[in-house]
Order: sequence, then C-alpha cells, then structure tokens
Amino acid sequence: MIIQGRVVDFLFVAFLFVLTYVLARLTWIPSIRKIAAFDGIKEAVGRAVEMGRPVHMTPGTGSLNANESGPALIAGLATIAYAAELCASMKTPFIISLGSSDAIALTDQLLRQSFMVAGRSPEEYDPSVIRYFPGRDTIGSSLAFTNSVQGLMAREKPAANLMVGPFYGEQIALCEVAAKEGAIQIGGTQSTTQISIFAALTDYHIIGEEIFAAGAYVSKDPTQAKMIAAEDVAKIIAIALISLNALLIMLGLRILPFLQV
Amino acid sequence: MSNALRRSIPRALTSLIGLLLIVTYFFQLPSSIVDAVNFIPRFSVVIVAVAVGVGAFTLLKYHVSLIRKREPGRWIYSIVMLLSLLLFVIVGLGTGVNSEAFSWIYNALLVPCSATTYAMWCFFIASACFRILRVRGKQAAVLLISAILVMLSNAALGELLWVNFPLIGSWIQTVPMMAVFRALTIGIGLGMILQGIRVLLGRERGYFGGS
Amino acid sequence: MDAISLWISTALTIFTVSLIFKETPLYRFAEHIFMGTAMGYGIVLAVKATSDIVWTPILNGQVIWIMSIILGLMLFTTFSKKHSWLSRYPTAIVVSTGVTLTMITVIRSSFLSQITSTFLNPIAQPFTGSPELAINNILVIVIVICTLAYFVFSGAGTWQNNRALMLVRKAAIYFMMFAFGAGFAATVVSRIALWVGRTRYLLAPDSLPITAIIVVFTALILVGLEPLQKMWKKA
Amino acid sequence: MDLTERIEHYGMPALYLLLAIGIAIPILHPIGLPMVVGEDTKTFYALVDSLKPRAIVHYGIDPEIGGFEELRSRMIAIGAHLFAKDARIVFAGFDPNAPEIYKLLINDIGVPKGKEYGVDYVFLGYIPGREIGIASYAKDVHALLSVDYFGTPLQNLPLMNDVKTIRDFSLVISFSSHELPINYIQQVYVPYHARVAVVVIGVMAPALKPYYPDQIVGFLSTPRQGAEYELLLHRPGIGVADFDAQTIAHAILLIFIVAGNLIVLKRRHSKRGA
Repeated sequence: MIIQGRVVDFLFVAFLFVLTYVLARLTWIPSIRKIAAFDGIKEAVGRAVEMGRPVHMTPGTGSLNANESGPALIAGLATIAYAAELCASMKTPFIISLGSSDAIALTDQLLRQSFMVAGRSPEEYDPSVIRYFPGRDTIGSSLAFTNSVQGLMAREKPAANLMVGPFYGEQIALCEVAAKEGAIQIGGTQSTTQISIFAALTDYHIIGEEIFAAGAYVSKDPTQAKMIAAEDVAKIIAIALISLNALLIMLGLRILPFLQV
Repeated sequence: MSNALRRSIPRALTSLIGLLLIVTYFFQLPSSIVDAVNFIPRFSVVIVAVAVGVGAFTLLKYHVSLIRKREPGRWIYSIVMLLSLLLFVIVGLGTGVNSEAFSWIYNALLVPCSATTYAMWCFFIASACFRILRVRGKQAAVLLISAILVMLSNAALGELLWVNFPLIGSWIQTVPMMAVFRALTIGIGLGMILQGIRVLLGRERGYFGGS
Repeated sequence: MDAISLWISTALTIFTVSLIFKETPLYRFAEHIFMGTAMGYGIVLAVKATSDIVWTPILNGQVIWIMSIILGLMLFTTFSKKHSWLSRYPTAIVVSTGVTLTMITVIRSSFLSQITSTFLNPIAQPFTGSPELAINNILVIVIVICTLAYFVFSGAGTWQNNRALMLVRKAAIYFMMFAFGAGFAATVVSRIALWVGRTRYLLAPDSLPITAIIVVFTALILVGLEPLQKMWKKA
Repeated sequence: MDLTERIEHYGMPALYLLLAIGIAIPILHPIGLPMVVGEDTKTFYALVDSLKPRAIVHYGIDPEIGGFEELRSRMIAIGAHLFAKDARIVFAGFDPNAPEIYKLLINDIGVPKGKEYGVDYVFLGYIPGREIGIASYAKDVHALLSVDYFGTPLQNLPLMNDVKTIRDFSLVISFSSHELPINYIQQVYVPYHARVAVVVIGVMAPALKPYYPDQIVGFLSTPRQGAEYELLLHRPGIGVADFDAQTIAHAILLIFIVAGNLIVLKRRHSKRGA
C-alpha cells in the first residue's frame, strides 16, 4: 500500500517516469530553445585563449549525497565537463576549485572523458588542475573554501570565471574578486535565495533550473532533448492547474483537497 | 567482463539503489526491508566522511609539489599550511575535540578567519552595488529600481523621505519577488526530479552514464 | 581571551580583510593558515564521525559496517591511472542516495505545495475581500504563470514563435529582473551587519590598541611593498 | 584624467575606506539617528509585555555563529525584556552553535539581581536532530533530555519541574539565521497550536513572511527592529549603534550608486558628442 499522504507524490513521479519512457520511444525530436548563458561559455573560453590566461571553474561546495546540493553539484559538474572539453580542444589552461571531497573522484573521471571527447590523449590530462579546499561537506561552512578561492583567483588572474552548482552566499566574494581581475563571469545555482546575486553580478546568468538543462543542452543525444520536453510537460501541467483553480475558485469549487492526499 | 565491471555494474548499482529508496519511501513494507534499505543512506554518510581523506590527500599533494619545486612566492606558505594542518590534527586527535588546547586553537585561528571571510562580504556587496547598479539598459534599469526601493525601505533614509517607504519594500518582497521565486522553485524542483530520473536511467552527463 | 590569542586573531582578521585592497604576503599567510586549520579540523571531524558511526556497531558484531569503510577507501583509487574505475562504486552509492532522496522530497516541497500555495482567488471573495488583496492575488498568479512559461524550453522555432508567448517571455524577464534586484538588495542589510559585528570586535576596549598597531602595519605593507620590491630589484 | 575616470579608478578603494570608517564611528560613539518604530516591533513588544508574571518562555538560540551578529541586538533586548517581565526562560538551541552563543548572550543581557539559575532560567544546551529534535522537544522535554547543559539533572531544577510539553510554554521564540523556524511552525504550531514568535536575519525574511500573522504571533526580520525594540524598552544599546552604522553605510552606498550612474550618463553623452 502507498503510505498515506504520499499518493499524489507517487502518482506524479510515476507519471514522469512513464512520460520519459514514452517520449524516448517516439521518433519525434523536440527542438530546444537557445540558452544564451551556455553560448557564453564558448565566448568565455575564447577570450581566455586570446588573453593567454586560465579559465577558473567551480561547482561550489556541498556534498554529493546531501539534499539539493547533490543534484546541483552534478549539474555544475556537467557544465564544467563541457567547459573543460572546450578548453581541452582549444588547449587553454583551466583550474577547477572543488569544495566537495566526495566529488573529486567523479570530477577526475569526467575530465578524462572530456579530454578524450576533445580529441586529446589522456596523457595530456593533468589531475593537478583539480584544486581541493575544505568546504561545506567537511567543516560545515564554505568560508575556508571561499577564502582560498579568493586568494587563488587574485594570484592566477583568470580570464573567465564559471560558477555553477550549490552556492550559499560566497559567490558575492568570488564574483567581486574575479571582477577585479577583469574576468568574464558565468554563474548559476539552484538555491533561490542566491539566484539574485548571480543575476546581478554575472555577465551570463544561468537562471535557476537552466543549470539542470546543461547536460541536455550541450549534448547531441536526442534522448536528452526529450527529457527536457518531459519537464516542459510537467510545467505546463503546473500552469494549467494554477489557471484552472483560479477559474474554479471564482465559481466556488475547490480542487485543493485532491492535491493534498 | 572488464567493461561490465567498469561501466555497467556501477550504473546498475545506481539504478538499483535509487529504485529501492523510492519504493521504501512510497510503499508500506515490512520493517525488515525498510531497515535494510535504510542502511544505504548511512553507508553513504560513512563514504562521504572517508572521502575527506581524498580531499586532504589532494590538497597535500599539490602543496608538497609546490614545496618540492620551491615555487617562488608560494612554497613558504605551503609550509605554513602544512604546519597549521599538522598542529590541528595532532592536537585534535591527541587531546580530543573537547580539550582546552583544541578550543584555544579553534578560537584563535579558525574563528577569526571564518568570521572575517564572512564579514568581508560587506565590502564585496558594496563594490557590487557601485559596479553593477548602473542603468546600462532596460533590464538593468528595472533591477536598479527595485534594488534601490528595497534598500531605501531597509535603511532609515527612505523613511525620512517618505513614511511609507518600508511598506513599498515589504510589498515588493512579499508579492512580485515571492511570485517569481515561487515559479523558480517549481522549475528547479522539476529540474531536480528529471535529473534524478536521468541519473537512474544512466543518462546524466554530470554522472558517468552521460556519454 | 588571553593576550596571545587576541593578538593572533586580530592580526588574522586584518590580514584577511586586506584582500579588498590588494593580495599581499599578509593575506597569503592568513589564507594558508586558514586552509591548514580548516583541513585539519575537517580531518578531525571526519575521524570522529566515522568512529562514532562505525565503531560501535562493529564492536557489536555488525561486521557489514567494515564494508562502508572499504567502499570509502575505494575512492582513493582515483589517484591511480589503472584502477581509478574502482572509485565508481562508492560514487554510485553516494550519488544515487543524494539524487533520489532529493527527488522524493522535492515533489512535495518544491512542486506540489508551491502550486497549491498559488491556488489563490483572483477576485478575493468579491463581497468580503479587499481590493488590494485581489490585485496582489492576480499579480501573483500572473507572475508565476509568466515565469513558468519562460522556462518552457522545447518547441523552439515552432509554436514558441507565437506572438503572445514571446510577449509572455519578455514580461517574465522583466518580472525576474525586478525580483532579482529586490533579492540582491535584501541581502545588503545582513552583509553590512556582518562587518558591523567584526568592527565591534576590533574596537572593543581591550583589542583597540592591538587593532590600531596592526592596521598601521598592514597599511604600510599595502602601500610600501611594491616600491620596496622595485628598489630591491634595482639594487 | 577627468572626473569620471578618476571616480572609476579610485572609486573602489575609496568606497571601502569610507565604509570601514563610517561603520566604525557609530560603534565608538553611538549617534542616535531619529527613527520611527514599526508595527511589527510594536506587536512583538506587546506580545512580551502582556506575559503574565512567572510565565514560561522558550528562548530558542538557533542561529549560526555568523548570523548571530545580526540578531544580537534583538536577542539582548528581548531577553532583557523577558527578565524584566518576570518571565521564566528556558534557553535551548537546535543549532550546534547554541552553547557558544549562550555564553556571549547571557553576558550581554546581564542577568538581573535576584534571578537564580534553575528557578528563573535554565540552559538546556544544543539539541541535535533539527526538525526531529524540535518534534521530540515539543512532545516531552524530559523524555528527550535528562540533564541541562551544565550536567544538572532536570528534576533538580525547579523551573523544569513545571515544564513537560510545549503546551506549558506561554510563548515559544526562535532566533535563527536559517530555516529552523519553519520546522518550529511544522512541529510546534501545527500539532500543538503553541504561540510561536520568530526572529530571523534579513535573508530569511521572504521565506518566513508568508507565515505571519497566521501561524506565528510575532515576527522580526531586520536589525533595525533591534534598535526600535531598545527604544520601546528605554534601554539604548548596541541596536541603536548598529542602526546608526547601517544608516551611514546605506547613505555611502547610495552616493556611490549615484556616482556610478553619473559615469554611465557622462559616457553616453560623450559618445553622442563624438
């Protein structure tokens, strides 16, 4: 039996699973709207090549197994893997600041893959591009990470600064230090309290959920676009529910109780 | 076989664990099964704790290489880093986290550094205001207007100009801002769910399966 | 607090904050102290957490917990070129728990309950509600719908080119910019408060003289270091 | 170099210096800039003021150490007010920083003469488990804890003998820098309908505002309300100094925002001219 109070939740997840399955079977391939920020990554890497300065990337701090920060970290790493691929194919140096010790192995694997996709030999990949600083998963606060990355950016003077992942306020410091070095900045996070800072401070802002679209957006795999389409269907359902309720409630009918089961 | 060990089995493991966790969350199952599945999150907590060693090793490896190379302007600081790390670990593991010595080091070294790194955000937000809040275009103008309205309503200055300023600020935060953030929350939630499905199906690029 | 720790913590405070002007050896010194102590603290916490969770059950005969340690140690294979694939097993466990646990909680907290809290009455019970409430409710509904519609990605070049939808997306951008401005400004007060607190610490009666001495010293380094280095090179 | 270039070049360091000095002045010598006391503060003040003598109040020390500074003036003023109203206070925290903050706080509040530990106030220390911790605390304090922070058995503390569940509290206040107050609402208000008042840092305000005034009876979310509270209490302290510092800092920021926009205007103008 389904646990009480979780029926609607379950139906919804089941619906999404079925939807993705059905969409994956179809031959129809949805076309995905352009996300300017992802094209900004290309521009940023290109600028780093021109200026002969490195690209700095960070997925923020947090733990892979934690609520919310885990998915955001994976989304950030997907974007970073793409940017690293661009850097590798243009032979431009890059630095990755990690604040999550459990993500080191994953990052290492992703970077090897990026080098291979970019057509470089795995021997050319130098694991020391991954700089680790104790972050939220280790000491419960991101301040040591922030402090070290500030120093790193002030010394290495990156031409571009890519920040995608879980951030908890430290991005204001990272953005300002990078701005002082004249870096072009791209940022995005899942935390609603922190989105505004990125929107105000970065040149290209990956807004909210767009960070989760990264992998799908940059890959040529048509299934990925179908996953995005499934998300769109759910969003349209949300819009429909809200508008439907607005109409019905004026007529004195309530659909709210059905969603609270 | 080797490909199975390297790729397929980890991928299958991911899907299996995810499925087990979903099923135990939604369905009423015998407590023996629930207890067994509850082992998984606790296992992963231990893995994350052990992973700190991987982090420490990565950090040490980099700094030891700086010291070996006698990197100008860097290696001396790497020694400082190593020494403070050693001091903390020796005192912490030797005398325990509740000892006097440990809390002395904690309060003299770690607390001022973290408090100051945090407090510096005051200067960074100030320079961000100066640098960013400029009318460069229509969108920037909208951002500037709402930012100034909220700032005025938070400080006494707005109130001196007009008594109702604080009301404007709180209206902006409770109506339009809240509405936008609610929509963003819905979208981000969906993004996370779909990402979860991608991971479980082995289709997420940020995870091994994506290629 | 005793005098030595007062000197040390005041010095670290001022050295750290000096980064806003320039990166100097003073900042670098404080930075590496912080890095080292934080890592050390992290190690101590991790050792304690591991032994707290694992040690007692193992002593009670639950040998399966040794597996969790072994899985954790498998992450270290990332440093070897040949065996790094072994690290995929622990990563698989960590990632799938993180992703799945988020997934099942987010359905309620970020999706369903956010939708149900937008179940507002646009005319706010015409006979009892206030006109302001009605306007606010309509605004909330419109903004939520526009912003949601902005994030519909698929259908580019086909039905998304609809005039009305383009207008909705444009409106959504302005709504978002307005919200981001407010969200940005709302953090200003808290951020200023942080430095106010630090200033209060630096200017407390017993640390005031120490602060003065270290500020002067730091200022001298900030201003004088570069000319000095140039002179040194010339000589 | 013309004026706009000069502003661009020297603007940042000048802004930093002015800000540091502008904040330092009122900390050394509070100015006492004029202010209007807001409705939320008046409501909160009346809430505490209407407590009956010997009423029991839960004082939740739930901020992170970094968020404490922003809450400090409000925590002190409300604590002092509770003591002045002869309320009995149970200090406890659901954030690991609670013990550190308690030591600073009790020193700041200054326990009035005649108030005795164990009779008029107790400190239960840090209670782990966040939401689960709050739920078990609300259900039965004695089942959750057997000793206070200092190791004294709860039955030896006269105050704790009058406390069993959350229903014994006339008022439950949470001071926090993160989402713990939401857990209070879920675990204390929803099941027991206890009177919950919440004091948070500005960043958390949007998250909690929707609950006020339906689920929570008092809500403070900006540091200036600390100053307002001090004025109502006739006990000017760090809140007033904080408020002066905030006002000066905001004035400096606004001046620099105007200067930044002048640069943009000037550039646009000169481009058109050229």
